[in-house]
Amino acid sequence: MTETHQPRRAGLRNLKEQGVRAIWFLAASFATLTVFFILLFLLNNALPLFATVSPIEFLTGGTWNPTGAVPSYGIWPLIVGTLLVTLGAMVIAVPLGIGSAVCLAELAPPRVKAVAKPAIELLAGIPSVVYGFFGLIVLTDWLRIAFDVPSGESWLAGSILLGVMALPTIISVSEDALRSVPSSYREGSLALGATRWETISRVLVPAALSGITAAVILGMGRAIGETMAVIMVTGNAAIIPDPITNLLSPIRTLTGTLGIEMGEVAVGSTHYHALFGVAVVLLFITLAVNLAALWIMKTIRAGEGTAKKRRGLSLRPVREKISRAVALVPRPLSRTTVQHLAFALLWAAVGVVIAVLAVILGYIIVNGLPAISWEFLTQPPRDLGRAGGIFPAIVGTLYLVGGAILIALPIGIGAAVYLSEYTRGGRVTAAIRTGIDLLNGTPSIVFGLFGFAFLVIFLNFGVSLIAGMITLGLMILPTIIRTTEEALRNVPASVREGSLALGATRWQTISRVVLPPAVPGILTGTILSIGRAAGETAPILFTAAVFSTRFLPDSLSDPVMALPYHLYILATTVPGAETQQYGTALVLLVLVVGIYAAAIALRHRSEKKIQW
Amino acid sequence: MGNGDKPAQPPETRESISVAGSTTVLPIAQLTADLFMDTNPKTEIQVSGGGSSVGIQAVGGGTADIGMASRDLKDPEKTKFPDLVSHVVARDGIALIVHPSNTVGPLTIAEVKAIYKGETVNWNKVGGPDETIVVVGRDSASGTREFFHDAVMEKEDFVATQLEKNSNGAVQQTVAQTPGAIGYVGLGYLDRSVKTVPIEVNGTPVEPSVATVTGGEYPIARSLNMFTDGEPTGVAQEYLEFILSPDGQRIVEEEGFVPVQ
Amino acid sequence: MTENDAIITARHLDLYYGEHHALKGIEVGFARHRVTALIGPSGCGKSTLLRCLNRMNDLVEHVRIEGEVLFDGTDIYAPEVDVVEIRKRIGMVFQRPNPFPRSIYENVAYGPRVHGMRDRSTLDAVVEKSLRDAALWDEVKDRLDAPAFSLSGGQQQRLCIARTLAVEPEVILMDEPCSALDPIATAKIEGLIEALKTRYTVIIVTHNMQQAARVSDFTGFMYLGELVEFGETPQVFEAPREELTERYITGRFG
Amino acid sequence: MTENDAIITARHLDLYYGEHHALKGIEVGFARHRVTALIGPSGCGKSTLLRCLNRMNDLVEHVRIEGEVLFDGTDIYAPEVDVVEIRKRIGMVFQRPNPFPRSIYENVAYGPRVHGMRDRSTLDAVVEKSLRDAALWDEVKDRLDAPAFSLSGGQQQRLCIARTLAVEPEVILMDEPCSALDPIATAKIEGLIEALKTRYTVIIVTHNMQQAARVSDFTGFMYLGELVEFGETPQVFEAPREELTERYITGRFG
Ligand SMILES: Nc1ncnc2c1ncn2[C@@H]1O[C@H](COP(=O)(O)OP(=O)(O)OP(=O)(O)O)[C@@H](O)[C@H]1O
Ligand SMILES: Nc1ncnc2c1ncn2[C@@H]1O[C@H](COP(=O)(O)OP(=O)(O)OP(=O)(O)O)[C@@H](O)[C@H]1O
Ligand SMILES: [Mg+2]
Ligand SMILES: [Mg+2]
Ligand SMILES: O=P([O-])([O-])[O-]
Repeated sequence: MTETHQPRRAGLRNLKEQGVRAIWFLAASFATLTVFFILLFLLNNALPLFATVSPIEFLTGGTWNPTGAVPSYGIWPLIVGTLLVTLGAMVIAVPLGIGSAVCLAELAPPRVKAVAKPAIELLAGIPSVVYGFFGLIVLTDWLRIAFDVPSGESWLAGSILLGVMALPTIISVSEDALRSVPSSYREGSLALGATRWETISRVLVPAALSGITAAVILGMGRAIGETMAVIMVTGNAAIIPDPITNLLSPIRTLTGTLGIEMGEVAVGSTHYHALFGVAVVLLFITLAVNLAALWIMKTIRAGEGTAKKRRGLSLRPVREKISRAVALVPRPLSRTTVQHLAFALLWAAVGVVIAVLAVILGYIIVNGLPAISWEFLTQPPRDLGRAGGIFPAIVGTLYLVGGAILIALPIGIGAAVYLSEYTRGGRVTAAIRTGIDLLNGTPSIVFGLFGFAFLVIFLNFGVSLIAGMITLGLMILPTIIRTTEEALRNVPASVREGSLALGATRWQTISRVVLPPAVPGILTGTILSIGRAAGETAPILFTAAVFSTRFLPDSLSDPVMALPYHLYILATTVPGAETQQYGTALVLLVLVVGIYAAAIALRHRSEKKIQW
Repeated sequence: MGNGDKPAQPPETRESISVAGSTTVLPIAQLTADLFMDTNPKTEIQVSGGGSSVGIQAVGGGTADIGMASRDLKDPEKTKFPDLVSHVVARDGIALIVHPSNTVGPLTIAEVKAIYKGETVNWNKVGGPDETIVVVGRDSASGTREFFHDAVMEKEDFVATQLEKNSNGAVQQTVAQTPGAIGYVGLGYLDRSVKTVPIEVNGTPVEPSVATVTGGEYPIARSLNMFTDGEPTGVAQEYLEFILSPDGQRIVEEEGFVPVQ
Repeated sequence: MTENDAIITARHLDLYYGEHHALKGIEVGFARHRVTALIGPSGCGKSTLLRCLNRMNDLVEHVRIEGEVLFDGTDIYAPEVDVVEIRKRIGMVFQRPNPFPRSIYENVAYGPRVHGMRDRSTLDAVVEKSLRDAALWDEVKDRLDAPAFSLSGGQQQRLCIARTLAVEPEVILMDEPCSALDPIATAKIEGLIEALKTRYTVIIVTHNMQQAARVSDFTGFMYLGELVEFGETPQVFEAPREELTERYITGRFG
Repeated sequence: MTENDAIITARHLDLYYGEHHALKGIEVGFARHRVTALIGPSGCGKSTLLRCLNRMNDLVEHVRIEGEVLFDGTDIYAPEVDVVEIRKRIGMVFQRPNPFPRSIYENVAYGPRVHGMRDRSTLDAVVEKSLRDAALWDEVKDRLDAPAFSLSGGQQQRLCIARTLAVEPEVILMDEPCSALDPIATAKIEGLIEALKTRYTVIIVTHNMQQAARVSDFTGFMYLGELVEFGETPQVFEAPREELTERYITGRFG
């Protein structure tokens, strides 16, 4: 046998392999660099504030009144407001969310589940302005009458709305966690003569606890970072509720403050810098939540027993407590009665969630349909949007989203490929991963602010399509990375080994046998991102959106109309455009929900098609 | 956006200018721009909101041709952009509004101030029904609020519990659905969903209206500005001239603002 | 064997997974305090039959069952039957060890707890006894609080057996309990089965004919959903009545 | 056997997974055009040794390898060696069939394509020949475009063998290729191994001692990371030199 080594070919091949790897590494690092860059940029813009106000005063001051005769820049009430609204949202969303997830994963017959799960996930597709709009007009009024208070704009209104907005995340992620508990646990428990409820409460939920925690924290991230809906329903009074438990007190959040004031503040003034200070604090709070989440999940996983070593600090007592709480069994009741009660509650949770969805959708559809006409869909607006149509806004939204995807998709897929195929550990990878997690938790208003300060002002792009695309692109990047990674991870290792064992290179393996079956998963992620980008207002508020144009943009430096922004302006600035408001809300809803429905259908199909 | 993509443009390039800034001035700018473009089909005027500061920043930084503001330049802005030229395009009366069911009569400026300071907390103290007052105002960056802060509050602080809204429309919406609410908005936002409160000046109630502002009787009014970087030229100049022409000022009046010519 | 000796009897048992007719007219009695092995090629319905006996197939969608399964004379598919009770009395051990993600102690205590045992010292006693009966006590007595996953595969499988013993079932169903184990662990489990049969009825599914021959008193050979042959183990292996059985046993099949 | 007959030779081979010393001073030569079986209890390092031979262990984290593996006289762990080339020449078949989620044809054509074969008719010929050699051609020739997952487990495993043959390796490593299969499919694969050894060197890991005895020319018995005994199969099974081997083979182990 002759020596078949061909050093030159092998050398070239290795060079190519190294090159490909380097590109993906760069893509993966991008996310982390972006986070640090955003943080530094915001910090840098916030620093001049401290010439006037000391950091302590800024953080602990009780009054936010930057335009008073004696301006004061205390954000303590805003911090408290943010935390209270989030807390309230979690009190509403966690029991409903976990209950629904358990019900969907364990109780719902397949047919019910096939309808209910996508329906609930559609809640995630409703743009936040639409929620805000609904909250402003329906929810606050209902609260005012129901509780007989002067105004319904309150902490409670904000929490209800944010709770509903966090539900889809919590339900969807918890349900996945429950579904991925091996069915052997379920069988093992039932075979011992445990009832279904005992199996759920004592085995399945505890086994899924780390996933459920992740779900709750992701939901919490969404609540903390939400801007537009909060602005519209919390009243925005920068006060700490008195007493602190006064749910009906108005309240103001950090995000709300940014959303309201950023556009109006004189660039370079102390107030301007103070708002960057607010953004930094907001970012740090979300970072803290995210890091805490990561830590908690790690600890729970470590405690699950698969890990080799026990940690000094264990969450075990907490877990035991939780599982005991879940299994709150008043002894006198028989096991079957307990099960009936528990199941009734679980079903009720799903019922409430579906009812909320139905009410919101129904309200907008009923009021929006009269506005829909051929003209409305194909003409530019006239008379401030009180007549004419919203065609440029539809097209503008599609442009923005298209651009964002073009920017985020290659980077996102590259990063995911790097993370899932080229690395398994190490510090750099951990840093990259944390960066992506943090980017994922960054509130959209912070992206908006960054886009405004960096792209629009610093790089002097102006309010333009390109600034909006980049801002939205950054915002959806983590979603694309995560779903792609997930899709890649679902490709069994045996397939990779099979290819490598045939003498394929790593990149050949990735491009020929790993990526193709992951395409449906990647598409799902992309579509979800499109839905998210299409429905977001905060990031384009200061970067890309124009109130009205007759023509479509003909270069990337033109600003565009966009549906969520149009709705926001119609709802808050143009009197006498109610019909068009609802019409725009309906079109936006149909667009986003349509995109989500496509994603859900796609996932369903691919789940059926590819079975390993 | 390289300079090499010129050939891709259609031969009859539209001349385009952009206008950005205060949402208060936006309706005037948008509606006059619509009419202007109808008569000058080769021009395009893009109007965007963002707020007074965005407008000033945009025109000063060169990303917009005209900046709109419902306030005057502030000191940092004056130093940063010394070349900005102001054009007053309209005047705006600021009306106090309450829920249509509210029976309160005319208020003096002092009474309004007391309400906004939080000293008066029930409508029955000022001749209205026995109902808690819900104070609705604008956000701390708003030009309208700043003006109100000077003209009515005499620079004293607002009550901390006031609900803050970031647009005239949002104030109007909230007042329209809250029986105990009081708010302030530009004249353009008055409609049947809310009720105006006349201001008592020297013992006589004055309704906020174009006539009373023009006549100088209504006390709470301000000017609305458009800024250019240096003296305007080209389309910007034509457009500003159009706003100040009788046609333009008719629109100003139709939208509920007070013409300046 | 007369029906009286049988603790579980299947009569005209048919099972369909949707359209697929997976069990065809099964007639069989499983002898009390004996070990019965079910053998047959992959997909012949061994697991399906086993899972019918404690109604584990209830969990499967689109499954339709006809006929009767009598347990001590009562049809376990009758409407008024408490399935939870049935599963308590007829325990099951699965192909892959499936301990819960908890401590060794908690795994064994799970069943008794679920059935209402609260007292710590009683629980301790039950856990010890079950682990002893499963021949695992000596290996784990010093680390009852260690996670169950820290055990080796064979130990985990014995833990699962201990867990089943702790609820004091009358019958233990085992679905290829050794297929994930190495020969040494397998030998341990086989010894254990031998020991268990004085007090329990054991029904075991296996791919491994040597294993069936070693551990069982009765053997059933299944093929394409039918129970082709059933009899005492020596007879089935040494003098099968059916040609199919013989061909399968001698490996001349297919 | 002298070293000259050996196509692959391991010298002082030690392997560590982190702290865990999984292979201890392995010295062995695998004979060209013969079937060598590796047996031993679970966790003794059979798979690890096998995966050392085509550097599949490179994919595992924290793995450290000392010593040499000579393939035709070159150390495959030498820095200048092209690992892709090594894997092409030393193919591998895994425990569970792992076809790619593509058509039958594409699965077999994958290797040749990756190695630069473009011409359709040449590919067709290679695919047919490989499927014939894997004794699968007749069963699939009419549905080469069907997805590989539509095949039964045993067919899938033969497809994986065909896929390996298509890149014309010199050595085929098989890690418990039959453990997921029923006896009938197992018999087919065993026949195939017999046929392959005229042209290929086969090294097979198995749990099943009967299988090792049936298919192999040489047998290695491993225990706790050491190669305890290595020799011609009849000798190892009938007259083992080591007591440990004898106890394992006769099942009196542990
Ligand atoms: N949940 C199910 N849905 C549909 N068909 C099923 C299901 N479970 C099993 N089957 C089918 O029923 C038949 C009998 O399956 P079963 O699992 O009982 O076989 P088995 O003898 O246990 O096989 P093995 O030895 O592989 O475990 C097979 O054809 C199988 O494909
Ligand atoms: N990736 C890994 N990381 C750490 N330890 C490993 C890894 N793979 C195997 N081991 C350990 O190395 C030892 C040998 O494993 P190996 O898989 O080679 O055994 P085996 O003989 O093939 O066993 P089996 O018959 O169960 O397949 C075992 O103790 C195993 O736990
Ligand atoms: Mg089975
Ligand atoms: Mg192995
Ligand atoms: O005119 P403002 O919107 O800034 O109040």
